[in-house]
Amino acid sequence: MLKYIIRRLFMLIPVLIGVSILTFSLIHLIPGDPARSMLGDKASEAQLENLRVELGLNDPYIIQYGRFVGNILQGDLGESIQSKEDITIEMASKLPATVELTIFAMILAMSVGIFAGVIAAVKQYSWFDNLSMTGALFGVSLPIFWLGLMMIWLFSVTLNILPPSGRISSGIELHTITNFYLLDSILTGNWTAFKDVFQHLLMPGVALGTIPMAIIARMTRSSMLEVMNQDYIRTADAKGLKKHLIVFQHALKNAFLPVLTVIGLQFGLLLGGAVLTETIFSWPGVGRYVYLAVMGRDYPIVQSTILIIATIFVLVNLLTDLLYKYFDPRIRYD
Amino acid sequence: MSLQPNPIPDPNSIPNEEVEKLKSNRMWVDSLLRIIKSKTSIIGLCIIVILLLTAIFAPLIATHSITDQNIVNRYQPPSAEHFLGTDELGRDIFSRIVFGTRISIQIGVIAVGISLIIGVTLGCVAGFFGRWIDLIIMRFIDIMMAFPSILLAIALVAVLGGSLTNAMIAVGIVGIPQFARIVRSAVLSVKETEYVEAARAIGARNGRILMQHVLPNCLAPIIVQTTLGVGTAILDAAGLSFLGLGAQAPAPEWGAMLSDGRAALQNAPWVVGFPGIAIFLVVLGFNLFGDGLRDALDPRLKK
Amino acid sequence: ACSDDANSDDSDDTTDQATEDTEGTEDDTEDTDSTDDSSGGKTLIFGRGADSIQLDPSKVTDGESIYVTNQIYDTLVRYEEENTEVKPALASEWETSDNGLVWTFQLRDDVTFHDGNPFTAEDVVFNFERWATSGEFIYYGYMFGATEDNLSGIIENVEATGDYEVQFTLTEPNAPFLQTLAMPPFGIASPEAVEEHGEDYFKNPVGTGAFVFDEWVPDDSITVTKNDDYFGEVAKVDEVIFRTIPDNGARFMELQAGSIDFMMGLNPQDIQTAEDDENLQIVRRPSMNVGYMAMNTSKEGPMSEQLVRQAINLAIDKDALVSLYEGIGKAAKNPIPPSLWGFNDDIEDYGYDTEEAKALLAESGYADGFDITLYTFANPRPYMPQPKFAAQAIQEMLKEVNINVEIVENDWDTHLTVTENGEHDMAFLGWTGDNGDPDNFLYVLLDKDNAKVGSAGNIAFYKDDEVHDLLKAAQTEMDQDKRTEYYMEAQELIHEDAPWFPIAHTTPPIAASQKVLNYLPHPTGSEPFNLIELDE
Amino acid sequence: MEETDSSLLKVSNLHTHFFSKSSVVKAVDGVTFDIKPGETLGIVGESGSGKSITAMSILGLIPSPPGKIVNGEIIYKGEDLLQKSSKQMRQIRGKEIAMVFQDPMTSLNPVFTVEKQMIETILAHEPVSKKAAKTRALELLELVGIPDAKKRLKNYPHEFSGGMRQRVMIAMALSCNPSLLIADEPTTALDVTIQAQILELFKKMQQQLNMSIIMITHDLGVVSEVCDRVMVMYAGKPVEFTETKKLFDNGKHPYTLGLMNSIPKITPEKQKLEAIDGVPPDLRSLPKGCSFAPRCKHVMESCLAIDPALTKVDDNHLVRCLLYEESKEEKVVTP
Amino acid sequence: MSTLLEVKNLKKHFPLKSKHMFSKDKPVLKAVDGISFSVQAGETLGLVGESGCGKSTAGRSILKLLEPTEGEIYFKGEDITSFRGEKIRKLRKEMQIIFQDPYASLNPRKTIEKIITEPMKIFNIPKEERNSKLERLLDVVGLNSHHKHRYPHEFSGGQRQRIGIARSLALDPELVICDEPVSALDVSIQAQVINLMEDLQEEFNLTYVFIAHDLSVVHHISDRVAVMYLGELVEIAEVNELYSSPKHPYTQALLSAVPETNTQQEKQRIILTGDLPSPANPPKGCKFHTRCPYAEAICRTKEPKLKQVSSDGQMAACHFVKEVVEN
Ligand SMILES: Nc1ncnc2c1ncn2[C@@H]1O[C@H](COP(=O)(O)OP(=O)(O)OP(=O)(O)O)[C@@H](O)[C@H]1O
Ligand SMILES: Nc1ncnc2c1ncn2[C@@H]1O[C@H](COP(=O)(O)OP(=O)(O)OP(=O)(O)O)[C@@H](O)[C@H]1O
Ligand SMILES: [Mg+2]
Ligand SMILES: [Mg+2]
Repeated sequence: MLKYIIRRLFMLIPVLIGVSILTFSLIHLIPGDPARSMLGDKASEAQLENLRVELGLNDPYIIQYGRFVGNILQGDLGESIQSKEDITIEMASKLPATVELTIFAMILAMSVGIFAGVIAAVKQYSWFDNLSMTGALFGVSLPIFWLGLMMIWLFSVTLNILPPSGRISSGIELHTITNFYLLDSILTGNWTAFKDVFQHLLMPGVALGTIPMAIIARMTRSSMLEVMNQDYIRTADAKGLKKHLIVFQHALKNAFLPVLTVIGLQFGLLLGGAVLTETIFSWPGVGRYVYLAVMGRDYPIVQSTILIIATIFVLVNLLTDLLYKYFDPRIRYD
Repeated sequence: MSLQPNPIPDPNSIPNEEVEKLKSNRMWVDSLLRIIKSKTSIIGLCIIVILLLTAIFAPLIATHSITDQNIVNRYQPPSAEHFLGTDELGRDIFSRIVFGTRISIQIGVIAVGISLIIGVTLGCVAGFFGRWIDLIIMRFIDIMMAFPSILLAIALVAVLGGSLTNAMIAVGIVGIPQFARIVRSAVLSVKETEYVEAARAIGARNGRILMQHVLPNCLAPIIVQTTLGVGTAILDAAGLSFLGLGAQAPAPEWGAMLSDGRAALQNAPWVVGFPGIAIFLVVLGFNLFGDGLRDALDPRLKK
Repeated sequence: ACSDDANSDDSDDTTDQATEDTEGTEDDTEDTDSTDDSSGGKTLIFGRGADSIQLDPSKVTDGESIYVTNQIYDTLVRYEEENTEVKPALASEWETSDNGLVWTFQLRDDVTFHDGNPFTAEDVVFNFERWATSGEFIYYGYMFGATEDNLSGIIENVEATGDYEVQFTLTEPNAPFLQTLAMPPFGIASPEAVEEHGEDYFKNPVGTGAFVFDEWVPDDSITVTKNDDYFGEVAKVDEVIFRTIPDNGARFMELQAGSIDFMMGLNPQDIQTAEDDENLQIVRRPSMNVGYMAMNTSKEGPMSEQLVRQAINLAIDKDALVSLYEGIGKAAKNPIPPSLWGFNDDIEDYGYDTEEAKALLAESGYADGFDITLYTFANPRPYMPQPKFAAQAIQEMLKEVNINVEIVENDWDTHLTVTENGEHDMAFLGWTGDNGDPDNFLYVLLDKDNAKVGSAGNIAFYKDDEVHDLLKAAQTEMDQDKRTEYYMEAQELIHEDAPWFPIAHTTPPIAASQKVLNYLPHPTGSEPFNLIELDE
Repeated sequence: MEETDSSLLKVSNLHTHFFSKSSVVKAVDGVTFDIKPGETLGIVGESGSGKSITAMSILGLIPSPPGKIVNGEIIYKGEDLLQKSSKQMRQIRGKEIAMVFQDPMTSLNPVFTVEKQMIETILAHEPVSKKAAKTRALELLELVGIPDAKKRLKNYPHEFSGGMRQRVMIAMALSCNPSLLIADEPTTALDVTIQAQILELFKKMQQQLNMSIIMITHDLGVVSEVCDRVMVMYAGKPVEFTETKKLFDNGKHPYTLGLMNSIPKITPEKQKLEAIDGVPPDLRSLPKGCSFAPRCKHVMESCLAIDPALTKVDDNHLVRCLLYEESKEEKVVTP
Repeated sequence: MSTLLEVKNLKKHFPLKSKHMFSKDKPVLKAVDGISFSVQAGETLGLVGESGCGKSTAGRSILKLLEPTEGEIYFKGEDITSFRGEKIRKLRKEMQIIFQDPYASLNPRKTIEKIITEPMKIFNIPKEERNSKLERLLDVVGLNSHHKHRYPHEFSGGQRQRIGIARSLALDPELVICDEPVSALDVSIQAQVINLMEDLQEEFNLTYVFIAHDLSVVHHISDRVAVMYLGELVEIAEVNELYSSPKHPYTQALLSAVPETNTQQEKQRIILTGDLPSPANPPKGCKFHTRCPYAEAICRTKEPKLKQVSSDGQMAACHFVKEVVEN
C-alpha cells in the first residue's frame, strides 16, 4: 500500500510539471504591464523599466520559468507586485479561509447529498424521490453567483439574519491557531466566535455547496439504484437480512465508490466556484485573491495561486483514488 | 392427433416492404418515443424550443428596443409597460432578456462546438489508436483537468482579453477534457466489442472501423454530453460575464445584466432577479433534456 | 463587469491631510459604553473597498493607503478641516524669502515619534533626503519635478538650521509649494524605524500622528490605536479598524447590520436607502474633482474637428447623465471644480440640443455620422461612480446624431496605459485635486506639455499654444489675482475648443452610523480620524 | 396432487405478472406444484420461461413495482407465505427457505469478506454469539469442501474461483439448516468439471441434511442427475410435471419431447437434430390458446383457441396439452 | 482431402502489467502455448476445453485478428504467419469467423442489409451482385428478405446468430472459425442453428474449426476433436475414437462430467478435484498434474509431448498414456 502511494505520488510529477508549464505560459500571455500596476499611473517610463529589470521580466521565458519553479520548490511563492507582500505569508491566511469554506461546503454537500440520494433510491418514484431529484436538478442548473446574491438579498437585506460578507465580525476576538476559524473557536472554547463564524460560513457554504450537493445526490441515487439491482443485494435479501442493513451496509458501501470519485472531482468545482462565491461574499480567501490578481495582473500571485489550487486538486483526486482502492478490496496494489 | 406440419405462419414474415422500410428508422424513433414519454425531458425540450423560438422571433416578442434608454425611468419595478421592470439605464429588462436568448444560444453552440470537435477528435484518436498516442493525449487531458474549470476559464479569458467571443472560446476549451474522456472511454469499450472484431475479420480498414462502427456507437454519450454541455457552457459563460470577463456592454447577456444590476440589489432586486431566473431556466431546460436523453439512449435501459 | 464593484472608490489621485491641533476641546469622554464587546474601549470601524498597498505614504499613490497613513503620520503643514487652506502642523510657523526660493520652518519641540524618539529638524532632513535620492518615491518626483537625472527636482537643498528649524532652498519659485507640503505623501517618518526595518518599513510604519499602527491582516483589516501622547487633539476613540469589504453592496449591508461604523464607496443606488434609514446618515465630501470625457484632438478624423467636439458636447444630455449619479454629482462645465478659486462661472455650458449638434456635424461634413471608440474603465472612481452606465448612456445618446460609439472597457491600469498612449477616440477619466491649486487641474490635464504620447496626463492631446502660455505664466506668477485672471481666460479658450466633454463634479458620499459624530470629510479625499466621536 | 398434507411446500395457481405502462408481462401464469420433505424437484425450461420468477415469488422477492403476485397460494408448512408480512418473510428467508443463485461471480458482495457475509446470515436468524457464528461459518465452509477454510474465511469473494464461490454460496444457504433450498441454475455459469463437483456436493448435502431442494435449470442432463421429480415450464406455465424417470422414458408434452430431441447426444451413431421451429413467444402478447401451439408439430385447430389445462394422464404425471385432454381423467387447474 | 489449414506450435502470450516500471521479468499470460494441428478441407475440427483455456485466442490467432507470439500458420500450404496489412485483408475473403455472442457481434446501428453486405462492399463487389447475394444469403440462413431493413435488436438470439453466419458467408470463405456459435442460445434454438450450420457446410463445402465447451455439441458436429487444457492440446482424435476411448485423463474426466439424460445406465464418474489453474501462473511439468488422479513425480517436472497413441491417428499428451489405456 505504501509502495503504491509512493508510486502514485511519483506519477504526479509529470502532471505537475505540465501544470506548472501551462500556468506559467498562460499567465505570461496576459497583456498589460505588471510594472505599471505596481508603480501606478504617475511613474515614468524609466522607473517602469528599472522595475522590469529588477523583476526579471525581460529575461527569456525559459529562464523565468526556471526561476519560477526553482523558487516554488524552495517554498518561495514570490512577492506580490502590487502589495510587495510575501505571497507565501498571504497564502497562510487565505488558503485556510478557502479550505475551510470548501470543506464546509463539501461536508454540507456530502451529508445532504448522500442522504437524499440514498433515500430517493430506496424509495424510488416516491414523493421524496421526486422532490429531492427535482431539487437536485434545480441545484445543478442554478448560477451560484445569482444564488449567492439572492441569498444576500433575502437573508441579509430583507430578513437581516445572516451577515452578508466576511469570515468573522469585526468586534469578535478570536485567537487564531490554525487559521481555520471554526476549528480555532472550538479549540479556544470561544463559543461566541463559533456562532459568529458559523453564521458567516452558512451562506457562502450553501452557495458553494449547492451544485456539488445536487450532483452527489444524483450520483448517489443512480449508483444506489444500480447497486440495488445487483445480484448480491438479491442474495442479501434472500438471506433475510434487515432492510436497513441491506441498504446502509451492503448497498451503500458499494454505491459509495463511484460517488467518491465524483466527490473528488467536485472539489475542483468547489475550488473554481470559490472564485465566484468569495467575490460575492467578500470571503478573504484564495479565490478572491486570484481573481483580484487577475484583474490587476499581479503575475506572481496568479501563477502561484493557480499552481497551488491545481496541486491541491490533483492531490485531492489522488486521495479519493487511494480511498477508492482502500474501500474496494477488488483492487490490488500491483 | 394431427401431425400436419406447422400451419401457423411466422408472424414476422408477413411481407410488407413498406412497413419494413418505415421500421428502419425505428432505432431513433424508439429513442425519441422514450424521450417524449418522459415528462421531465418534455419540459426540458419545451424550454429549449421556447428558447429557440424566442431567439428567432425576438424582435416580435420584445416590447421595447434593447438599447433605448430612459434614464429618468431607471429601476422601475415590473409593470404593465415594463413586464420585468427597467434597469439602471431605464432599459426594458424583458426585452433585453428576450434578446439575450440569442447570445445564450450563440454561447451554447460555439462553446460546445469547440469542446465537441476538439474533444471528440482527441478522445477518438486516443481511444482507438491507444499506445503512446493515447498516453500523450491523456496526459495532456490530465493536465487540463488539474485546473478547476472556472479557474482555467478565468485564466484563459485573462490571457485572451475579456469579450464574449473569448469567453466562449475559454468555456469551449475548458469543456474539452470532458468530451475527450467520455468519448475515449466509449471508444475503448466499443473497440472491444465483437462487432468491431467482426468488422476487422471482414477486412475493414481502421478508418472504416472508426467511422462506421466505433463512432456511431459512441454517439449516445456524445449527444448527452453535448446537451448537458450547452447548459454548463451557458452557466460558465454567464459566470465569466458576471466577473466582467465575458460579454461587454451594451450586449444583453444575462450574466452581465445580473452583474450590472448588483449595485441595486437592495432597491431594485428584480434587475438581478430576472436575468438570473432566465439563466436558471435555460440551463435547467438543457439539463432536463440531457437527462431525458441519457435515460432514453442508455443501452442498459434498452431491454 | 464585476471588478468595478469589487473595488470601491479608491481615489488614488487623492492625497492630503487635515489633521488638527490647537485649541483643546478636550472632552475626554472615554466611556466604556462602546458597542463592541472587545477591549471595552471605543472602536471605530471603517469599511472600504480595497486593502492598503503600503503603509509608507511616500511610496504610494492609492487612496486606500493614504486613509491609513493619514492617521499615523503628520506633515509639516496641513490643510484646514474643510478646505485646502494651509495651517501649522509639525511646523508651527514659516517664512519665505522675497524671491520665493528659500523657505524656513520653525518646528514644534514637543513632538515624539511613536517609537519614543523625539522629533527634530534632522528628522525632516532625513525624510527629504530619503525621497530625493531614489526614484521610488513617486509623489516626490511628481510634485517637485524630479527626473531620472535630477532626483531632487526643484528642491535644491534641505538643511537643519537649528534643532527645531529647517530650511528649504528651491531652484525656482513655486507658487503651490506650501500647499504641496501639506499632502499626506510627505508625512514625516521616524528615521530609526526606517533604518531598522529597511525593505519592510512599509509594514511597520512609525510616525507622529494621532494613531499608532497596531496590526495589519492583509486583505482583511488594519488596526491603529489611539496615540495618547499626540501633540494635537488626542483621538476620541481608542482604536480604528480599517476593514476591507470589496463589494460596495455588501459593505453597505454590513453598515446596515451595524458591524461597521462608516464607509466609503457607496453605490449611488444605496444613498436613498441610507437616508431613509434612521440609524444611518450620509455625509458628503466637499467636491474637488472632475469627471470628464476626453476627445483625442490629435487623432486624424472627426475628433480633430472643433465643430464635431462641440457637436458632441451638444448631443449629450448632461442632466440625464448626471442623474445616474443619484444626487452625488453636479454637472460640470469647466475642467476645475467650482469650489476652487479661479473657477470661471461666466462660461455658459453648451446645453442639450441635438438639432444644433446635427447642424454642426453637417457643417463639418459628418452629416451621416461616423464610428468612434469610447474607452472606459471597469472600476468605479470617486468622480465617476458608474463609468459603465455612463458610457452606455452616452453611446445611446450619440446614436441620435448618427455617431456610432463602440465601448472599450479595460480595467483601471490598462485604461491608463492605453489612454496615455492615445489609442482612444474618446475616453473617460477624472481627477481629484491634490493640493487645491487650479494648476493642479489645468496644467496637468490640458497643457500641451502633458500631451506626450506614452505618459500623457492630457489625454485629449489638446495642444493649444495660447492656453499653454497662460498656464505657464500662472505657474510662475506668485500673485493670486493675476493667476486667477490667467485661469479664467484659459477656461474660456478651453470651452470654445471643447477638447473635453466635462461631466460632473461629485461630492462622494460617506455613509455612517448615526453614532458617528463630528466627522468632517476633506475635499482631498482623506482626513485624520482623531476628531471623530462615537456616540452611545 | 393428493398427498397435500405431506408436502413441505405447495404452490398452487401462482400468477406473477410484471406491469408496465403499456403492457403486462405474464412471467408466471398459473404454476402449480408441490414438494415433499427430502425431495429434489427440478424446474426446467428455456430462458424466460418463468423459472426464476417462480422461485422469487416463493421467497417474496419479486421487485414491486413493477412485479406483483396477482393470484395463487404458496403454502409452506401449512401457512400461506403470501399472507405473511415482509417482516415475517425476512425471518423465513435464509432460515426456512434458502436460495443459491445462478451467477456465483456476482451473487456475493464484493466489498465484504466471506466471513462477514456468512456470519451475518447466522446472526440474523439465530440467537448466537458472534464467536459461535464464526465457528459455524468455519464448519460450513469445511462441509462444502473448501480447503484451508480457516484462512479462506478472511478472503474477499474476488479471491475465490467460480466453483469455490458457488460452494461459499451453498455454505451460506445452509447456514441455518433450511428445510428448503432453492437453487436457481447453480451450475450454469460453471465449467463441466466444476459443475460435476457442485452437483456432487448437492447430492451429498441432501443426503446429510435431509432437506428439500428445488433445482432450477435449463439442462435436462442436470435434471436427470439430481432430481426426483420435474416440472417443465414453457412461457410461464407448467407444461408437464412428473417423476424424472417417467419424463425421460415417457415424456408426453410435444415441447418436452422437442426439447429432448434437440439435444445432441453422445452416441456413436449421429442423427440429425430435431429442432423446435420458431422462437419462444413474447410474454407480453401471448397467443390465444396454447402458448406452444405456434411451434408445435402436432398443432390442431383447437389448439389456437383453447388453452389446455394441466391434466393428469397417469399416476404423478400431469400434462398441459389438448392431445391428452381427450383422454382426460381429471382437470387439476383451470387457469 | 487436402490440408487446408496447418498450425504449428502456435503461441499467443499476453503481456501482463509488470510489478513495477523497471522490473526485468515481464510477466506474460500464456493463453495459447504451443499448439499444433491441421484441418482438412471440408472437415470440421472441434476444439473443446474449459473456460479460459485459450480456445478463442487460438481461433483469433489463426485468423490473425491477434498477432501470434510464435509458431507458424499455413493456409492452403502458404505460410501466412508473417502476413501484414493488405495481405491479411485478402485472406479475410477465405477465412471467416462466427462469434459466440449474438448480441455483441452485430453493430446495433446498422441494418441487417448493411451488416451482411459490408464485407462485399469492402472487397468492391458491384452493387447488383451484392444485392442478389444478400437475398440468397438471407434465404439460406432462413431469414425473410423483408427483414433486411431492420436493426439487430429487433431479432431474437437465434435469428441474430443466423445474421452473423450470413455475414461470414458473404465472401464465400473456405474456412470458418466458429467461436462457440451456439453457447449463448437456448437448447431449442441451438438445435436450429446447428442444423443450419451442417446444411451450409454441405452446400458451400465449408471447413469448420468449431470451438465449443459443450461436449455433446462438439460430438454432434465434428469429424475430429481437439481437447485443450491451459493453452495446450492434450488430445486430438477422430470424434468417435475420442468419445469412446479417451486416452488423456483430462479428456476422460471431461467426458464423464457431462450430465446425461440417459437415465438407464449409471456411469462411472471421475470428479476432478480443485479448480483450473490460472494461465498466468500455470503449473510446472504437465499442466494437468494438479488435478490429475494419476499424477506421479514425473508429471510435476516433465512436460509430456503430444504423441500418437493409436494407429488411427489419435494423439495425446500424457506420460502414462499406455497405462491409462490399460486402466
Ligand atoms: N422486473 C421485471 N420486469 C418485467 N419483466 C420481468 C422482470 N423480471 C423478469 N421479467 C420477465 O419475466 C419472464 C420470466 O423471467 P425468469 O427470470 O423467471 O426466466 P427464467 O426462466 O429464470 O430464465 P433464465 O433461464 O434466463 O434465467 C422473462 O420474460 C422476463 O423478461
Ligand atoms: N486481450 C487479452 N489480454 C490478456 N489476456 C487475455 C486476452 N484475451 C484473452 N486473455 C486470457 O487468455 C486466456 C484464454 O482466453 P480465451 O478467451 O482464449 O479462452 P476461451 O477458451 O475462449 O474461454 P471461454 O470459454 O471463456 O471463451 C484467458 O485466461 C483470458 O483471460
Ligand atoms: Mg433465471
Ligand atoms: Mg472464448
